[in-house]
Amino acid sequence: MAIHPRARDFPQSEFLGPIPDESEITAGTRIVPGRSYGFFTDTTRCIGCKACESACKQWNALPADNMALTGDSYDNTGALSASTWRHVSFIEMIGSGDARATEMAPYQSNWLMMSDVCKHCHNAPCLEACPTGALFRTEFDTVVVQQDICNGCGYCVPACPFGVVDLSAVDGKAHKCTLCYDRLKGGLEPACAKACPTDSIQFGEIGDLQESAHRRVEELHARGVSSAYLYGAPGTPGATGDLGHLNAFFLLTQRPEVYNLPPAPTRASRRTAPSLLSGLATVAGLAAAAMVLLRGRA
Amino acid sequence: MGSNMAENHPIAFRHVLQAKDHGATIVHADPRFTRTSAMADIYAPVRAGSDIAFLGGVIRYILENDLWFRDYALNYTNIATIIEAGFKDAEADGLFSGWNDKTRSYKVDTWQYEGEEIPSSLSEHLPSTTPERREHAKRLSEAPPPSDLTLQHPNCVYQIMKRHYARYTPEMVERVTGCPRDVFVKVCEAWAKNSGRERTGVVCYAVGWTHHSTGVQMIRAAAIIQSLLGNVGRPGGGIISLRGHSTIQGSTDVPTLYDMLPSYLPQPNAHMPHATLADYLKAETTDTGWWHNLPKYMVSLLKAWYGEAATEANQYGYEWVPKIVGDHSMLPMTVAMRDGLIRGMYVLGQNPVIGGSNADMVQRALAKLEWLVVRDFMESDTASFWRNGRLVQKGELRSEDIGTEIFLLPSSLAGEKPGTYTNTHRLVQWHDKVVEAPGDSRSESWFVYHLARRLKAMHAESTQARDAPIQAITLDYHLEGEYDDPSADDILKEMNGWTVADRKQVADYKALKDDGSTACGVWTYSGVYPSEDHNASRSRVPDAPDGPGTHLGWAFAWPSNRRTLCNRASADPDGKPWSERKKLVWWDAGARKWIGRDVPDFSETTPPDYQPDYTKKPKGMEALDGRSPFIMIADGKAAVFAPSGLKDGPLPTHYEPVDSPVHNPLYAQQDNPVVKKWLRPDNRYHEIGDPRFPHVMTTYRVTEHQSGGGSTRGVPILAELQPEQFCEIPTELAAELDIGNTDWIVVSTLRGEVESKALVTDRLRPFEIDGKRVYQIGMPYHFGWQGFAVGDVANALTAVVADPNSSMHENKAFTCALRKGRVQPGDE
Amino acid sequence: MSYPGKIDAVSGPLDRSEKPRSPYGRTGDSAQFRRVYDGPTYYGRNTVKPSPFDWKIATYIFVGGLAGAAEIIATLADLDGDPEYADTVRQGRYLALAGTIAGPPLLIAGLHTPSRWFNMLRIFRATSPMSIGSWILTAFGGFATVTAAAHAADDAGWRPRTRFFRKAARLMQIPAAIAGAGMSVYTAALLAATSTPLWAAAPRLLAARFGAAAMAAASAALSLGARRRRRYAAAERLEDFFALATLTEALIARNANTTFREKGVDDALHMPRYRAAYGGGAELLGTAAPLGLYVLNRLSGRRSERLAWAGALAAIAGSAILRLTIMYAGNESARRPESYLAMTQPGRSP
Amino acid sequence: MKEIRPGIGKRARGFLRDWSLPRQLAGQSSASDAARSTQSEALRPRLEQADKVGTVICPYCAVGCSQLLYARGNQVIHVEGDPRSPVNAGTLCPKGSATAGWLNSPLRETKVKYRAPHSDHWEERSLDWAMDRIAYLTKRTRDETFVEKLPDGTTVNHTLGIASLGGATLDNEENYIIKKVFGGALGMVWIENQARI
Repeated sequence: MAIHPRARDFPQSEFLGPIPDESEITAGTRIVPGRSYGFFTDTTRCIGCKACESACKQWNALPADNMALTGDSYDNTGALSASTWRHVSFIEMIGSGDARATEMAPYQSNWLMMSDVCKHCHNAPCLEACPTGALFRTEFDTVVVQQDICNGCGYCVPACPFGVVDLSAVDGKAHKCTLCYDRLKGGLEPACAKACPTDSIQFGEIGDLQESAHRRVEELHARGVSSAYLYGAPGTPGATGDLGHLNAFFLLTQRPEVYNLPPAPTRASRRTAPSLLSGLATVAGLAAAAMVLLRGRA
Repeated sequence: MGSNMAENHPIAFRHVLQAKDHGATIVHADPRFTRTSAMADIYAPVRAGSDIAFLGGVIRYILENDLWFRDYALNYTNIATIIEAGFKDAEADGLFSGWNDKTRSYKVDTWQYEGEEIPSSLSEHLPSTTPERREHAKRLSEAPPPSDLTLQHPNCVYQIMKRHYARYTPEMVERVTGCPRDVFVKVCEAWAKNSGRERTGVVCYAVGWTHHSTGVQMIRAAAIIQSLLGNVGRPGGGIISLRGHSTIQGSTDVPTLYDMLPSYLPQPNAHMPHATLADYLKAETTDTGWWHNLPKYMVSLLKAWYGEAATEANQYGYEWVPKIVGDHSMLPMTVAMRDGLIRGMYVLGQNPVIGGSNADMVQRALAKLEWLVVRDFMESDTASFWRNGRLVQKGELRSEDIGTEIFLLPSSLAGEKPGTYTNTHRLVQWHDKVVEAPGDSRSESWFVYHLARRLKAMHAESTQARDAPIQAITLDYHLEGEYDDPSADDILKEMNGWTVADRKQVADYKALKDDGSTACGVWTYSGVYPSEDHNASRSRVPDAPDGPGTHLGWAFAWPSNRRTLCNRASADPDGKPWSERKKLVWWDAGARKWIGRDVPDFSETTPPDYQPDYTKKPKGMEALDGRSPFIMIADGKAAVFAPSGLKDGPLPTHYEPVDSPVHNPLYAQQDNPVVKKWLRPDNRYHEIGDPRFPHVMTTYRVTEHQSGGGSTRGVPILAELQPEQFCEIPTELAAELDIGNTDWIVVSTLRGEVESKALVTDRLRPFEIDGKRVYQIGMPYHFGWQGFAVGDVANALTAVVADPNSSMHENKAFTCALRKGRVQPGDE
Repeated sequence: MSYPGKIDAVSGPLDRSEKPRSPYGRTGDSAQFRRVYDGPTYYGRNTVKPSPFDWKIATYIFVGGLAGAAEIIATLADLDGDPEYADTVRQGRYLALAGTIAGPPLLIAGLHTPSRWFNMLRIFRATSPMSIGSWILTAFGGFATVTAAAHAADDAGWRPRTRFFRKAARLMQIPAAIAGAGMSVYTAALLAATSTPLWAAAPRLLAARFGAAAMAAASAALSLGARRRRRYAAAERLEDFFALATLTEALIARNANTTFREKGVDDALHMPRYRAAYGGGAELLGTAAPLGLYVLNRLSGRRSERLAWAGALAAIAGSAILRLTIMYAGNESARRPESYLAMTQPGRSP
Repeated sequence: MKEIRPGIGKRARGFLRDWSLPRQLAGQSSASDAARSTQSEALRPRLEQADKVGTVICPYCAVGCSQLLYARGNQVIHVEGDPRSPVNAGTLCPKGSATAGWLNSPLRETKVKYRAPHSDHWEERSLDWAMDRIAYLTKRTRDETFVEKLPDGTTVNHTLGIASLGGATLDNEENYIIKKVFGGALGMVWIENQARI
């Protein structure tokens, strides 16, 4: 693997601070406010090493929160939570008895692993639900909970169509992946994507990522992995129900439910107006009826 | 094969995936379907311990179908060489000629080249592993190896190999390994295809091969295949040993090992003709090949150690170097401790009560010590065995009965001390000191240095001969910082070597002399600190994307910053690259020297058509022709047939693990005939197919933890990723025993009993071995009682038993019993 | 929506019937019905997270709805002008006031960082029913308080100018009633605009139902108030309306149940505890019983005081139980991946 | 961490400073700009607080990934992949990613612990005392067990009474000095490390 030529500009062993615009070396992209950034998680490259989980917790100083064997394959994390912002799911599909798979598709097959994360939806239901403005869209087109604002109302939790946001029992605030907002501000690639040994998690400008993701799908199809498809890119499963595209999107080889992803999630806020209006209409109707029924004899 | 690379070396696997992107085929042969298997194009399930049967099958497939790379193998290996007429192959009995049933060892005369004696390339450079020699035999400096390039001679290596592996048919492979024959053949096809001028293939192995009583021969088998296919010394080729600890390669090169002095010089041995330095040099110096330089390295080492006290008159202090009297490796060390021979012990960043075989015996052994010094960053399982260890918890040991005086000294970690690691690719990489270690934490260098200073002071007045080496040993290092740390730069400089007269750093090992005028601690590392202010291990310049890709500016690879060993083989016999695509090093006819993208691994100016003039009795490199890339081997050729150096045969032969569920389907000989066993009441082995122990167990690591586990079990965010001990059990076996997922189970052997939760999985499968259904189960060995992620000690199940060549234990394949439930007090 | 290429259908290890220990579905579920979604799940783990809302928010929904609807009815009664409604107007306005006083503490107690409650007023987000609601509550609280205060001042005989306070109350009750309408339904929108299956499956019906239930409960409460003050004519008219509102609620509930079933989100409602609360509490006690009692009362010719009380109290209790059940069963539905995955099948999404 | 509850005045001022409504009315988007808080405005990666950054090599497996260690004062604030390394190009596995967690492990020992024979507890001792005691024990055991010649007269100059285990997790320089002093000076032959396990 070629190293970015700019790496040669830093031959020293000791530094005084981070390498400027390090993400250009690690992710091939210079981070500029005003542009859209996200993750492309290619499950076919995932080896389930959980470097993303570890790097995320280490960077974001998140505590360990589950010290027990689940028995669910190698997944001892279970789900995304207030203190787990990357979660690798493991799905064993090798079959049993004589049905054990013998065909090994190129790249990941028969034991699926996927690093799940906040999707940073284009129309983010959590953000739209947040009544305080704690959840907001940053200058990098990512969705972040501002910890100095959040009052723990918890409404973003059920709003999320992917079960990502969670309230912390420790500090009473909502937490989720920030796409390393602080790192982006310093020109650094998000911790998980930087750590990912096999580039299963790729960070970049969303347009570039979508383009390379489509190329990857075509390449996999050409190699015989006809089941590969994108989840969360425009016009694909996941990018449904007015959510727009997902800034963190995925390449999958099995139906979304296998990875615990909804095939056609929706933007929660699109139910606000119909609900409110039909409720008001009912009340108005009943009020009109009341005017009649309550008419006094005076 | 023999490696779960994606799990245990994820970043190395990064490069595998990149190769995949460029069209490589990934094959994973393993008893378990692992995270590596999930990424493979072909997954070949093999029963643990049956690898030689599998690899032997591959060799047969290559030879029978004539798929080997003829231009390469004929020139660069000893495939055409003729072996002594008396050589008898391992037929049905499974034993080669020279077997002595009484001593249970081989005499290797008949394995030699016809009429010639071949010294071993291993650290004991004697031709035989027994000190006997064939005085009548010629030496390689007197005549070229006898060979038949037509390969018709019945005793040429090619014919011997063909006969030897004839029985390793795909059907036999399936019978022994359990791997379906069609899958096996697919592997053979894929492997053989990646050979020739345009293509190469690489084998990655790890302790899945070394942890066997036949481990060395497993790796040999891979070496034979790679040599036949022309996959050694070429880009994208080779046999990659994926090692397990940060500087485990360094601790082999700079050995804290009993049988070697730095850089593969043999430790003087009381049972070898090593009485004096002259004897030692005579016995160990090979006439031909690079090892002819051995005296320069040995004398320079002694000068580095004993400084001015090392003089020609006192054999440069040679007799102060302790002689070994047998196997002093970790396994017999355990036994010797248990038997009270060893009284004091230093444990330096290791956790033997978790990582050591027969872990209960290790604990009992530690309890017999008079004193024990443990240096670690936390209270490791080893440091706390007397307090809350497995045996104390079980009530089999009581604190008050343990008379060991124990010290736990906190140690500093990477980033808190400067120094180098040598990683798996021989890359010597410097790490900076950035912060001061907390409290009383100190480096190992500090500990040893200050201990030595105290001992020197205590012995300063002594006139006893035995104390002379303590007085003589040099400790000329600058002290740095608040705590008087010996300078790591100074130590590395000593390892690099200098000229004694003016203390000038030597540029590389070619500058070393055998007359006491140079001092050098580690000859292979010479060049890492070639001048006073140039520390090559600290260079941090990668190649540009359009550069050669060998990254010679990144750290230092020993020897001579060479990235690919034996890279003369990357050029054809005439010195031209095999192909444009696989170009690395080549002969520049104009400049009359070897050049290329890597540092050439050959005599710089020896042309490809060079032939030794045997009338002059050439020595060293002059005795090797221009087509001998394997310069560390006496004849310069890859030894597909190993005439010397191995205790268990010149060709890899399948023997069953010591604990095996079946009789060896290939030979009458069941297990390795020269295997090292320590049969005693606390270290019993299982009978063949013992019905009490029907299952095959393998131990392993997972991504989330490191070895004995302290460094990960003590880190909360890693501990939670694999929080408890578990045992992987195939679904079919679980159903038979009514074991549900996460139920408690007990695994037992004659060594011990271990409980854990069950992880019922389809990724493990039943094998049909020689007509018998055999279940493979597995358990990681990381867990112990200290830290955040705790669990029972898998190594309580394993036995002290070892490979005869390397003294490596056999923890990857043994038999066991399995039942539902938990360990009851008073069991066993 | 389709997935290109070959996707393993529900087979092999995904099939629960063949592999009882399969990690892909929860076992031991006693549900007797056929699930709409029978495909793979991830070890039975939830796909979305349940809300952290509990009885405090559910009670607020009930109280807020009651207050809002009470304000509406009081306003209508006031506008009608029949002096028979004097007590009803006062009670309605005070009930609304009581609701605005009880509501915020319930809401603040429901926050997990209650010291920052004021951030609810930091921003206005039209996409967030909770933000909308915060402002509605603020507005309603303001108008209802002023209305009630003016009413109290008028009752106390404070008359700086000609019936100033009465006029002020009359004026302020209009925006208060409009906000009251918001109060009675926004909470349904708040639940509907989530990914919780039971809440999101029928957004329109949920709000209509909450609105009707609020109107029913408020009219029931005010009818009781009228009866206590022996305003029988007012009480009977309120009871007529209360019956209509309850009937409306019952019809909406029927539709909602059908939708729940069709969308496959009603697993939770089949759990014994929620079946009892929902069927027995919200439906039977909240709608069937009051309607039955009302009809009985009407058929009996002369309305029985006891039956009227019983019916009204049943409706109020049922209305509260409805909110609690929807709250908790909703949270439970979020824990059930089958419910959410059923709801998010292509073409089924709300 | 101790939470200090701000006073009402401070909270009110904070609310006004972060109040989005005016900004929203001025036309900023309620989803993004108007909602941005003071903290978000000032946010920077903590790597920028480092006053010393060094290149280190991952202490776990043998792949030799290069890392940058960021420290402020004597405190390790983070360790992450070195983007320059041809080995890992900035990436790290889960263990490597948690290197800072190892250095800062809550289980780290910083004082010498001593357990007397047959004792049931640790005692804290000074490093100097421990070193003196270890030197004494080393000398005593060596003196008691040193063999100069075997019965057959072969010079061996070794002791079988002391063993040393470990090295694969240490530095080359440390291994060198261990082998040199333990082997070359003390005559120990039981010197082993993880390379054989």
